[in-house]
Amino acid sequence: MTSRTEPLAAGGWPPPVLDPAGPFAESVTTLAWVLLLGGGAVLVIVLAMLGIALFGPPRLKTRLGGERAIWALGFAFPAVVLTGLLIWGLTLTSSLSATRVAGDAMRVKIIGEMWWWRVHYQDADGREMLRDANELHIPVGRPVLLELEAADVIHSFWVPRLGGKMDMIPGRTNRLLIQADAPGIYKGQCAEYCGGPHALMGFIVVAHSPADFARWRASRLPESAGAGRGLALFLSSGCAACHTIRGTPANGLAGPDLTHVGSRRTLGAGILPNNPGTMAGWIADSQAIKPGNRMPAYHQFSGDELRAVSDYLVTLK
Amino acid sequence: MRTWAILLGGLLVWAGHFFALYGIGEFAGESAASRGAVLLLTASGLAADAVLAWRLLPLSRAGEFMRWRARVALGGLALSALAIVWQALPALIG
Amino acid sequence: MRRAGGLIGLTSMMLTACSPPAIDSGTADPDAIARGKAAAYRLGCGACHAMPGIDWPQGRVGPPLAGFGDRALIAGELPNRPAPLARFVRDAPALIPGTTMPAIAMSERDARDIAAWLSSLHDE
Amino acid sequence: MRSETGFDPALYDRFPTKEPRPEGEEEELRRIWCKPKGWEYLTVVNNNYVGIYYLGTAFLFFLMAGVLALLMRAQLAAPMLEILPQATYNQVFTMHGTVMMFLFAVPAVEAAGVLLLPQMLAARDLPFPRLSAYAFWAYAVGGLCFFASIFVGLAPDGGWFMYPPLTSKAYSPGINTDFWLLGIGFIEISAIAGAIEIIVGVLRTRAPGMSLDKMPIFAWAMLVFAVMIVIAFPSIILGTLLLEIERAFNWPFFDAARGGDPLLWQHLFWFFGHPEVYIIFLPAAGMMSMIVATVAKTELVGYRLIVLAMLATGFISFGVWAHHMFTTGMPPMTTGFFSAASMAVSLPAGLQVFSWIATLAIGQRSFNAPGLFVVGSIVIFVTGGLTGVMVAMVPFDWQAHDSYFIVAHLHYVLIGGMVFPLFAAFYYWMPMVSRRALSERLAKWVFALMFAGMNIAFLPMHLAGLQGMPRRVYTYLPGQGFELPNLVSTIGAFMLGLGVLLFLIDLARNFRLAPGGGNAGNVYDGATLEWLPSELYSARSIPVVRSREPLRDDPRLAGDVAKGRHFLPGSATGHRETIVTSPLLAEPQYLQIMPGPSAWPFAAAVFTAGFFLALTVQAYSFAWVSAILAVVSILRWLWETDRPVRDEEVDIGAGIMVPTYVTGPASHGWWTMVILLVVMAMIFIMALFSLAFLASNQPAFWAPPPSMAAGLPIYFLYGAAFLAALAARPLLKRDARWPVGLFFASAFAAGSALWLDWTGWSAAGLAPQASGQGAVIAALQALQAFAVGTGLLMAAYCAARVARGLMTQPRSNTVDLAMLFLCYTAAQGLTGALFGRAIGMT
Repeated sequence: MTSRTEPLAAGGWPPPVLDPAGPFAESVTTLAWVLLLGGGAVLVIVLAMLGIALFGPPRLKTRLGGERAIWALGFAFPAVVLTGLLIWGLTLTSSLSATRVAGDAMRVKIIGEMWWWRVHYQDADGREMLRDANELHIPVGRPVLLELEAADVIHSFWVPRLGGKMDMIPGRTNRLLIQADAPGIYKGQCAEYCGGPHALMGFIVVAHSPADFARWRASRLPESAGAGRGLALFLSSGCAACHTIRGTPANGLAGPDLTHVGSRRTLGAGILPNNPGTMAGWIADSQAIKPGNRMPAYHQFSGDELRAVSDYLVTLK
Repeated sequence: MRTWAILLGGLLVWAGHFFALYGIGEFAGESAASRGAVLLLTASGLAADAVLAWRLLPLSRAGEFMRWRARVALGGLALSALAIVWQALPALIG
Repeated sequence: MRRAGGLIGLTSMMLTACSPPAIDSGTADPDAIARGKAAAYRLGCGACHAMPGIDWPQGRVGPPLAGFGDRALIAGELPNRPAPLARFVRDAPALIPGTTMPAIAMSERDARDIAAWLSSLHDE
Repeated sequence: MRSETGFDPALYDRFPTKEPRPEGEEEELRRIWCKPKGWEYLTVVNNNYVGIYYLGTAFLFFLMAGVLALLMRAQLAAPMLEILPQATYNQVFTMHGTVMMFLFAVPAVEAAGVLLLPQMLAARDLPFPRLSAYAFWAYAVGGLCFFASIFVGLAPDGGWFMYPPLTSKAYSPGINTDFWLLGIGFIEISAIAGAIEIIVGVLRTRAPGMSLDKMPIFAWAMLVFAVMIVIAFPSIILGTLLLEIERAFNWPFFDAARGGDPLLWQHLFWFFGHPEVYIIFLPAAGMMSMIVATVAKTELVGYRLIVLAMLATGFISFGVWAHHMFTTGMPPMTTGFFSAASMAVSLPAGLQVFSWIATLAIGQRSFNAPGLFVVGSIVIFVTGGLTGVMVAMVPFDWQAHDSYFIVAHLHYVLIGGMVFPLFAAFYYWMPMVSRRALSERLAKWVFALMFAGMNIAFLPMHLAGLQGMPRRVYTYLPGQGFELPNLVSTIGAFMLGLGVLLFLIDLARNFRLAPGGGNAGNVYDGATLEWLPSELYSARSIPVVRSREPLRDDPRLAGDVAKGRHFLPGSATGHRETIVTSPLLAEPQYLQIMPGPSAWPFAAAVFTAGFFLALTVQAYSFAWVSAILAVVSILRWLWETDRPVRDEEVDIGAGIMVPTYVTGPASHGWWTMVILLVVMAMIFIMALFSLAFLASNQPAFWAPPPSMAAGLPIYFLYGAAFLAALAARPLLKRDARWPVGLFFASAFAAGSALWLDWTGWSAAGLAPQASGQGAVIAALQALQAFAVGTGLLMAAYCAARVARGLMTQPRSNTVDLAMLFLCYTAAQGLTGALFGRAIGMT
């Protein structure tokens, strides 16, 4: 199992788009390399032509300075290259298109919200099995069909190492296939500007080996609501108006489901590590961390109460 | 008007082809029938380009301006034919 | 477990309280300081504390930590020395019951590194 | 084709004339085209002034949007900085994009057209000088007020693309979004006004003999540019109208929960938005083609191919809009069509680039200021074009879309394709409008800083995009590897800014306004007509054009022109005037008498801007007063035009006689009305598309429309409206009084048809707030109501002119134009009534 804090220290090298972790991203990466290197080569050719036009020997200059050269270099050459690229691009588009793939893919519905993500795992018939937020768990080596929707404005789902992005548009369900071939944590980010703290709307995908995934699934089925002072404070302070903790009276729907919040790796939609300290900081003043998010700062807790609530929440595994 | 029709002939054929294809994609969706329609439209677009080119070809016929007009038009027909073929590819490959 | 850790912490604090400063921040291992800063960032201490050299987050729940090495006391109660500091950052409630700062799971080495880093923070 | 209009080209051989010119002729020209004094600078309409104002204002917006860019780069220099708070940053990036695209790029090239075209075509002025003045003032007043919104925190913050639902009332309740929607409103009006002016100017006011194949390439570029505006802008006009109506009156065009669709906006926006890029690029490419030939001291290689490339770009750029929507879940075949068209549009660009390279190859190498910017532009633009091909590949776009890779791509395209050419143009044409040229020595520094800064700023953004950095983010978290590329980008951006600052210093030191007379002259040895010696009336006489580069091919031409040995050496009628020529071969057809300075275009512009701004801040009574005053000002300005003329035929030089007044399809007024109707038709067509789009995407919300048969009285009334308007024209020819009543009859018939249509829909249970279908149907009716209302106003205007005896001519252009408009109104209404019933018919 990878370290729980890894997603916040990814480092950015190699660039995730060029460092695929699954077959869907990988075929695009191949294309990206060809395009980047081929584009670079064409740029060099054009610059060489420009150089010849300016500094070259008169013989070459004359050959460059006529309509025949313009047709050859400006039309025929790109026409040949682009025909090849277009055929490749169309073939790839078709093979990656989630509208045509069904099979044994695992199905998850993800709903974009300002500025976090609802995650609803579904069984093969599309029935909802369990709810989570801001974190997607998948088994390695198996395609996952994401059904992407939006609750408010347009968002866009993007995990560069697992596949391209797909918009989440109110009134529509878009489909995207992702797959990870190695266990690990893959960082994602909302790619469509959605107002306010759009910049801080991240999330993570956690890929497990099949056995680990089964274990994770099993751990999710019993609802470990816990009890005690933390829960009492949670219920009496208005948290329950927006958040659900199944097995307790807390059933608010505006914010993320917290039934298993303690097991999440991040807080605030993929931006903070999750531990009692960051949980307390988030509850007391999330606006200092993610300005503009929909959760108000809870200044009314005493230190002791704040600790009780955050200690309680991180036990919700 | 005639001059503009000649100058823009190929490009007008392109435009007709493209927007017909978009209309099929947007309003009829993907099916064997719409793929067939795309290919049919492509064949007629290419035929139209060929006819237009055929009518322009004796270049030396007339004065300076008309020769210029015909040569621009022929370039437009070449571009149009290539773009039309490209636009048919999604129906073959997609 | 937690209570036991707290007791050990208290005992060691009493022991060190009488002796001269064990480690002066100036002599602390620069690697430890760097590791401490990274650990503090990795653990998200910024969710509550503004920390020098860490752009984000800059939480406003707890006190800012700039110049921490110059302060006499930790949380106004404990002598500001690396050893008790290391214990405090790991399990604050055990040392100061009723504090807002929760216990945070981290390795002992992380705790020592963070303490070293905090002790190295001086006002300009 | 020997002759287009029956004009005998052998008559051209009479020029240059040999006889001495009469005394005082030049003085009279100078008196007619005199310099403004004091407050008259607000009422000038001469392109030499309006063009400079226009270009200066556009450049001011470039500087202000550039400052916004530097603020953003400062904020992004390191992770999680708070130089610009989140809300401010979101306004700043929205304004940067909006101002650069709408207030800088389009107006700047349009301004260049206004400034350069009359000189290049050797016309005295553009055909509608007052329209140019109106377009400029509406833009300047409205644009500056719009920009000011950022200083009070009311600037729009939904991105320059303004996607609903983020910009709908629910998620953007403030007036910030309204500032955008209405602020863009008058810029659209201004752009369309300018485009109409440019189309008619290029096609009808060229110097005699300047057939299409001898036209300067810049004029070709501006022609294609203006036609593209006429086709593309209606889409955004309709889009902004619908979104503003949704916000103000809750009609759910874009609300998926009520049968609207957010994607409809994206189609409407990008159908404008992508051609927009080429709208900006083509005029700049036209400048490049002009400059590159002069710099290389040779003729332009591949003139014909460049004309072809521009025409092709004009077409194919309308087939690429959905490549901004590859990630919206369109089916693969449809994305394939757009991918193919996106590839196709790169071919004309290739032709142009290699034409420039070919020209440089056969010419002489010279790295003067325009030469440097030309070469720099080619390098940058090619780079942007190559990344453009990459993102045209659908699977790659799924990764690159909305990431910093796109930010890099679009800045390479726009800076290489527009900003650098514009700077080349500044250096190149400055001697035409200033008494001193700009400094060549400083230019090297300006270029070096701008070129290096540009690349340092934008090259690393490709990497940031591949690292996963999304666009439009006010900050980013540390530890993702974004720090270094962003810091480098910020440094580059400030270098670029420094280069522009240096340019400003040079401008302040050397720019001395000299419209007409006393300019620095033909510094770079240009071969086209704008380098003729010129005054406020442009060239003294209008030369016969026999080649593409007349000044190079006929070294004596400049002298002959200055001595008045060509067409129209003085004023034939004692008014401002220019020769109207035929569209293909530019044979002289008639003499157009032009309106002079007037305060009314200025007043109309101020009230137009006032109307939109008052609507934005919800000062409704002030808005309506402004609207009425704007209409009154426009009518007042028109009232002075279309007057009977003293001389029916005049000598325009060498004994060639032309009429001074022409009606019907040959007149420039007729052309203008037809173009305006194309604009209206495009708006209406986009509305019809909206209806079909919603029907196809939201069928669950579709109510059965009223039956086709029930619409029979409507069709009949519209038919009657059409015929009444059509009949008025020949009848007015016989009796200049009562048939004007037919215009009223036409408008009333159309109005009754509209009322019947609307009652039919209401009876079918359709309400505008209830569903997307109801909203679009109501919007179609509103568009039709606007046309009917305008038609009624035109009828009343004609009646007023009849009453005042201003239609003494057997036929009058005013009558023609009213006839055209009312016929169009009837046709539009009929189309709408049929289409609305056909969509969703069971």
